[in-house]
Amino acid sequence: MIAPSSHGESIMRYSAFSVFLNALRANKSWQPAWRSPVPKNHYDVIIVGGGGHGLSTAYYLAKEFGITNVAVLEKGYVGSGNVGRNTTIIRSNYLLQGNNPFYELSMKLWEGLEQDFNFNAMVSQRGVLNLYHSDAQRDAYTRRGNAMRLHGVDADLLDRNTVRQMLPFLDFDNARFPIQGALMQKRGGTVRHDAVAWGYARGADSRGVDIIQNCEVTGIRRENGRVVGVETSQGFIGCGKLALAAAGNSTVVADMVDMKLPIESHVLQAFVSEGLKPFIDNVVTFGAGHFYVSQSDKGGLVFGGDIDGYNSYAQRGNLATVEHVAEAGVALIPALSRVRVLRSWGGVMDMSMDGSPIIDRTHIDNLYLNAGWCYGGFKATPASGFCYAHLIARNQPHDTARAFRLDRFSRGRMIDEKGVGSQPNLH
Amino acid sequence: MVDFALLHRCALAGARSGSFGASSMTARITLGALPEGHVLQVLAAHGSGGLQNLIPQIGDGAPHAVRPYGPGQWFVVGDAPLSAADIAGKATLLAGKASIADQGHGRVRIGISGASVEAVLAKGTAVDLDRANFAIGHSAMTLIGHISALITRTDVDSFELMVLRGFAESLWDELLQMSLEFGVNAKTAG
Amino acid sequence: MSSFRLSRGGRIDRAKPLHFTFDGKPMQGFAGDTLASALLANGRQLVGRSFKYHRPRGILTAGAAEPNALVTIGEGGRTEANTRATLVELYSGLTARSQNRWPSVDFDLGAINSLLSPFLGAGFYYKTFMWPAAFWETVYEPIIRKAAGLGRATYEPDPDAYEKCWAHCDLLVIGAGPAGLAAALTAGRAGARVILADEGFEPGGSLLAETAAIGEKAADDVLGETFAELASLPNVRIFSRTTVFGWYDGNVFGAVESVQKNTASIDPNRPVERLWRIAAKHAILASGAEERPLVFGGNDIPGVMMGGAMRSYLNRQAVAPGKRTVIFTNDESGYRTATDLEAAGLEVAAIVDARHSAASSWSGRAPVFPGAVVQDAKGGKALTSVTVIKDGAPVTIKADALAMAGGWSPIIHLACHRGAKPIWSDAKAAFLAPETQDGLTIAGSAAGLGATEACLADGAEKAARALRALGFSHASPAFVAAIDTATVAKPLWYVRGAKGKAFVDYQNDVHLKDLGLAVSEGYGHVELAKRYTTNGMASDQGKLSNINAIGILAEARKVSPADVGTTTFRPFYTPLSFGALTGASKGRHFQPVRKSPLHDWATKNGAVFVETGLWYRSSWFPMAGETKWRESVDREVLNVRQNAGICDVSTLGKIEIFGKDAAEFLNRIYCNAFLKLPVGKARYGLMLREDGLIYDDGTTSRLSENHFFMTTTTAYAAGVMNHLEFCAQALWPDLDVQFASSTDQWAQIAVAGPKSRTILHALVDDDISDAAFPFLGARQVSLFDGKLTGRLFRISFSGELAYELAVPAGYGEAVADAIMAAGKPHGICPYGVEALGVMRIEKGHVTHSEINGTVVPADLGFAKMVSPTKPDFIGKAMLSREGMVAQDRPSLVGVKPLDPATTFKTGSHILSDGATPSLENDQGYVTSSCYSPNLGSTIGLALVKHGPKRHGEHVTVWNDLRNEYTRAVLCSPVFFDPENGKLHG
Amino acid sequence: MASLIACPHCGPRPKEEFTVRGDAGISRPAPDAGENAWYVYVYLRDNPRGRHKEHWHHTSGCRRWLIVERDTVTHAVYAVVDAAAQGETA
Repeated sequence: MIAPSSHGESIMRYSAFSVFLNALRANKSWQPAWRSPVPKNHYDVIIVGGGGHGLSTAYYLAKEFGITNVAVLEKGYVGSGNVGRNTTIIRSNYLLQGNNPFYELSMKLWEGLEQDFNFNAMVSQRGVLNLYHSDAQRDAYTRRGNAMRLHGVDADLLDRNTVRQMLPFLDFDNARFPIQGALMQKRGGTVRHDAVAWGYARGADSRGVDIIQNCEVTGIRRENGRVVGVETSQGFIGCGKLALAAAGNSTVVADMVDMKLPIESHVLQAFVSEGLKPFIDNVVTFGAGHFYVSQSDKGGLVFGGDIDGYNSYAQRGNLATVEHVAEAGVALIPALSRVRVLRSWGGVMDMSMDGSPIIDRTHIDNLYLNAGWCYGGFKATPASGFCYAHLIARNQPHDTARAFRLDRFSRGRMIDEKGVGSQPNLH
Repeated sequence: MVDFALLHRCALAGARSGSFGASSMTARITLGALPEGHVLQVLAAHGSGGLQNLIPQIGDGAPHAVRPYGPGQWFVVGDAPLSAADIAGKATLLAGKASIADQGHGRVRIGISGASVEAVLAKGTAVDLDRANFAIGHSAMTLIGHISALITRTDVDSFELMVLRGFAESLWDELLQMSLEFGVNAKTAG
Repeated sequence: MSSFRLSRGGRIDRAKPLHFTFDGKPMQGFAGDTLASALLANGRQLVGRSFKYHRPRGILTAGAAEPNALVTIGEGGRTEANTRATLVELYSGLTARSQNRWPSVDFDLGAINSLLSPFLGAGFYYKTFMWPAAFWETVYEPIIRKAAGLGRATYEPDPDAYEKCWAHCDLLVIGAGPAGLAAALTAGRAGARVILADEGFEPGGSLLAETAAIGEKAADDVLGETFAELASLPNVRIFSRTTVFGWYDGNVFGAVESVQKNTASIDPNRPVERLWRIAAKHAILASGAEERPLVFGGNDIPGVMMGGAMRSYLNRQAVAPGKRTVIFTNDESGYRTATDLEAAGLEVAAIVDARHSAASSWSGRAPVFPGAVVQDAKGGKALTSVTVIKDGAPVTIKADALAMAGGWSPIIHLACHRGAKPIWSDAKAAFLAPETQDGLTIAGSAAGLGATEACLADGAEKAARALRALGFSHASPAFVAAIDTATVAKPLWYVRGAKGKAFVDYQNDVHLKDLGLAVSEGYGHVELAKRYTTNGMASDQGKLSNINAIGILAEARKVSPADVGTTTFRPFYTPLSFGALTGASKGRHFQPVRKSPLHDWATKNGAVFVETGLWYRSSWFPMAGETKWRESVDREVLNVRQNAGICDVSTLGKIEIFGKDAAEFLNRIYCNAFLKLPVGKARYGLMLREDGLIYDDGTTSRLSENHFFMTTTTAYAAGVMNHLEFCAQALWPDLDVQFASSTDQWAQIAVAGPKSRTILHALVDDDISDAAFPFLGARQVSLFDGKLTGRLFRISFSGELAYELAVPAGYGEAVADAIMAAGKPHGICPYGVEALGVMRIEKGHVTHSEINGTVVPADLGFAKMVSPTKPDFIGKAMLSREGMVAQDRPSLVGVKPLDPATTFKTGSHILSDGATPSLENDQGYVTSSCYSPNLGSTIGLALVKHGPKRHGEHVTVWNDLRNEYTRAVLCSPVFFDPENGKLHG
Repeated sequence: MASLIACPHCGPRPKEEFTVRGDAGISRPAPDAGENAWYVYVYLRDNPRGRHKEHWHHTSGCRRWLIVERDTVTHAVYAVVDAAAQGETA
């Protein structure tokens, strides 16, 4: 039951049996899922950002590369950024060569994640359907589905009748833009988002990583062109390597070393309805408006739409966008009309200039950058951490993240799935 | 030369006419397709200065014929159709100072009136139509629901909406829907 | 007591009985009842089951915070799950059903979960269900998901209408309780435009249940007089049944009005709900305060109720909460409840006052136990007794009702929607919001006041202050100043030593120990505790539970509630229907329809339409006997190439460009040259983005020296117009150039085919011989002996001798008819966008299938169009980047099957002959494809690495999605008439 | 911001009437400014927390491009001016 950990403390391995035993002890023996250490003076690696990507990076640094003298600095609480405020969808239905293998690596990691870090994040491969409503959309999905299959990723093109059999309550008969079919990835689905942060935090902590909450980085100290540490709300902390993983605020942190990024921060709203008995089994995206939906294990319909469209760090959005999303929702599923929306919130997205992320070294030798996730960051969490850890440990990009370079814009090697160019609010 | 009758098809020829909605008489709305006469979009040339006095000269002199909708931009409207030659003549009047784009077929005017007209239009536009804020003769280009339109107050309880021809039927339908609670008499030109 | 309805009193109309059903059982209430009060009056306390443990639950509150009494109301498409019985205005014909129970709310098998509760503590699921891995999705999760949710939504479409409105005011007053009424009256008298919004069906808030006098007057009289005056003021609008749910930027408030939620006979002319966006110069938030539950064992047993709710049911609806009530209080409120109960002739068994200095002013009959607590409530589906710890010893008191009065929390949600953080006040023992923010002031008990007089004064004073700031210099308070005499409860976050489960979040079944577990496992941060235990995440969003959870976390962490802080208040204040947010934009009205001026002409000619954005375009024109679309399209294509055809291209974007710098402007907008385009000529133009990639294409004609006419693609018409305006206004404001969109002004008709000129001769007065009007001619023409003026362009998308004729839209149909008549002897036919597509693929002409935002001109064979000499144009600078000139960029080629009997589809990928399918081996993809009746085979355009160098290469066209693998050859993208002989016809 | 923008030509209008383009604090380099200047213009952004200027187009109104200066944290709007007339205030 008790697994030794690298730093002499012990953590309880979670299992049905442990739940049973603890229940018999009136649940009084549970230990903290991770420690709350006082920061050391110096770490081999400091990761800025205790969200999904920062924590998974720390986890894989320790687990895959044996680098355990690592601190994750989080200005709020663990998982207080976008990992705790997204719509929990995972998928690897990407089109372009730079993206597709990376997101598939992520999907493979999701598939073994819970046993790997001994935390049930409720990875649920319920199937993701992207509906199409025109020949042009069908053709675009044909191209995408075939690109997926070229990489061995599952993809199916469903016709209208098949979709209708699966989801008879979508509007097939009275729609402004009738559904013609769907591209489906069966292995796509949802994950309990907070649990991802907690699972990685617990896994990293048990391998010796210090997770330091309420520790805001306020400056980056440099000597001789190298980073030597960070000024924080808990004092100066030295480091051998500094790794940024603060999506949403990447440009703010990069500004500390006068680095401009091809990124804007935009607010993306998300929503949840009141809890309902099982209503919709898959993740479904509307192809004729901005709307996507899935149902959580608690019964809430979790849904969202497009970004609000203006730069914002406010984690809250606009009523017009709320209405826009609801209109699209009812256009897709007329029965939603009487369902009540419980809550809306906003996340701050690192919107990059081509809609794809950056995992790269920077002009400063020991400063690393993980940024620009747009609204695709959650599904990327495992692969992002895995590849970023590789980059930090080996100083070489991981093969599957080779395209996510910072210089791709100046070189004219953009990875633009939507083809809309350097206007972030269109990605 | 083939036989040709210059038949004009009204943009709202296929729109619904008749009485709809509540039976109320006091708050009732009247919706009507206005004559597809002339609509001239006038655009001031760069640096041509104030043209406020010049623009009315190309109009027909009717009240509210000139409708500014932005800096150096006006619509000049009237019930009588103008030929290409008529418009060319007016363009001469503005030569060097402003250009005219003929929108007589591209924009359609709808009249809407009744005691509840402000309440109906508030379902579509965010412009504050209170009379203190939006006096008779005032115009504004705005969204009505999902459709752009130029809205002009022509009387205490009367407005004119000018909309792109392709959206005219959709806007008509929306106005009908918005008026149902007060009752509406709708009459297309055809 | 067979009925719990008192024989007199209340604000119900006993002359208006209303009949409804609960779980199929007929019941009766009166006008003025809520569903909750009517259920209570009928003796129905047990109305629902909790989420996790399926505990029997009764009605706890009388308002929006209700966590327990959630029912499903309505039938068919009007079914509404999770409806708070406390907010439903009763009407005849209402049907309500309990939820989350099987087989019935009285006997629910799900209650077995309660026995397993030691194993189902907070976060138990994160620790288990992981082995074997495959079992999660096949076994565990289906069970968990089946248990999900409370109510069941319908799959039927909603038959009712919704709408949205804008409203504007100087002062929005949120809440029509004492502070709100006083604020509205103050503003109304000052002549301001006022909107007073209240969620109830009767304005008045706490005054509706107030039995104490206000000064010299009865509360009811104050309410009546104030309301009458407000109603008489034309500048005051009173929105009852209207919940303000969110405060947004620009001082816009979202509100939802229940228009027809109180009737079974819906008038189809009116919406059932109306969404308001209220643009207010200032707002007074007078949303009141929420009473806090007390956390002790069995505090969820039906019969346990908030004290204020009890008062509300008693005084508003004349409903008794029970026969024998125990009051558990730690402030004065409990005594007011006791007073009202005794005044109604009901027995109060005891007043258990957690404070040691119990109220000395109590003059009622009930005994007071100072310094005592209720440790446990007992009973199963109904309360039977309570265990009180009095002087350190347990005492059992029989009771069927228990009032909880744990103090008051100001309702500050809206004030915190735009980023303000609640601030803990030790003095008020509550979280308060900043009293004034830009555009919003909090008044009354929402600002932490207690006494009614003080709330009236506060609302009036704050409204007067706000109005003076808005320029209403004479605004003065409508009520006199008053000191707040109310005392503040000393927080009692939980009762120690409870035997039963002590619930904090009722609906989600989060109890005291769950929060303790969260702290000991490191989830003690208020946000982590919420996420780990689900406290505050239920449909009431923690309105009752959050404050106690914060107190409990604070004690467990040994810090102040100020250090714990709150979770973020976010919209919506109460849940909001999709219907209200959607308004009328649903079904076929989801988006407006845009119709071509030739729509009816196309209909008349039998067109099948296809949606292109908001437009409907004619797709093909089936003739009698044609059963498959391909038959029609093949015929149309062949006929155009042999004779002539007519096609509606009115949906193309059309822009008039004026100004003496128009030519210079176009020269900067397009990558190819436009400065010297002669008058009377059209030119194909390629428009790049600043990053060098192609944005859109189209032809632009010079009609006179300073007047150009641009066409864009249908899809990019709006975007191009915005782009032109951006360049003219923001980049080059010194250029003299103006734009007018004339898309809707012109009906534009393509006439294509070898006989097109002959046909047009019959219409056009001018000389259109090849010499007089050569390829790319563009000019105004006279038609029908001068009856009409149009614009004629000799341009061709089909590769045939072709023209586009633009005529004023209203004459489009007449002209199209005339062309058909003139063309009839020459075999003209109408053709749609499908045939158009076939002919452009045959000619290798690109559309947005190829211009997909990732191609530069050279990729499409347009390298020569990029002017090497122009000093500047949009996109020039970035075109020379390494990746933009790389040799292996996917470039345009044609592709056709080796065996004409085989076929392929758009979206297929291209693999080199014999290559293993993999992303690494991916050579490109088919961007467009069709069956070419002229070539007798499928043909396609493709973007392929090194494309133009690979003509003649055999490849596999790989469409694994359809198990279609076609051997094909890459070739020139021009399949038909490569010498353009027909074009110049 | 964003719920209502006070167009200097039309008055306060809802966000739905506008199209947002993005950063207005950057100016288009000279054609021969060099690759790096163009890279900076097309791709790099200040993206400040706080005061920020953005291009908004009053698409469903006067069709003018505006420069909206506002705060990206509080969403307070400081000024709205016509893009062709920078320096004038709303």
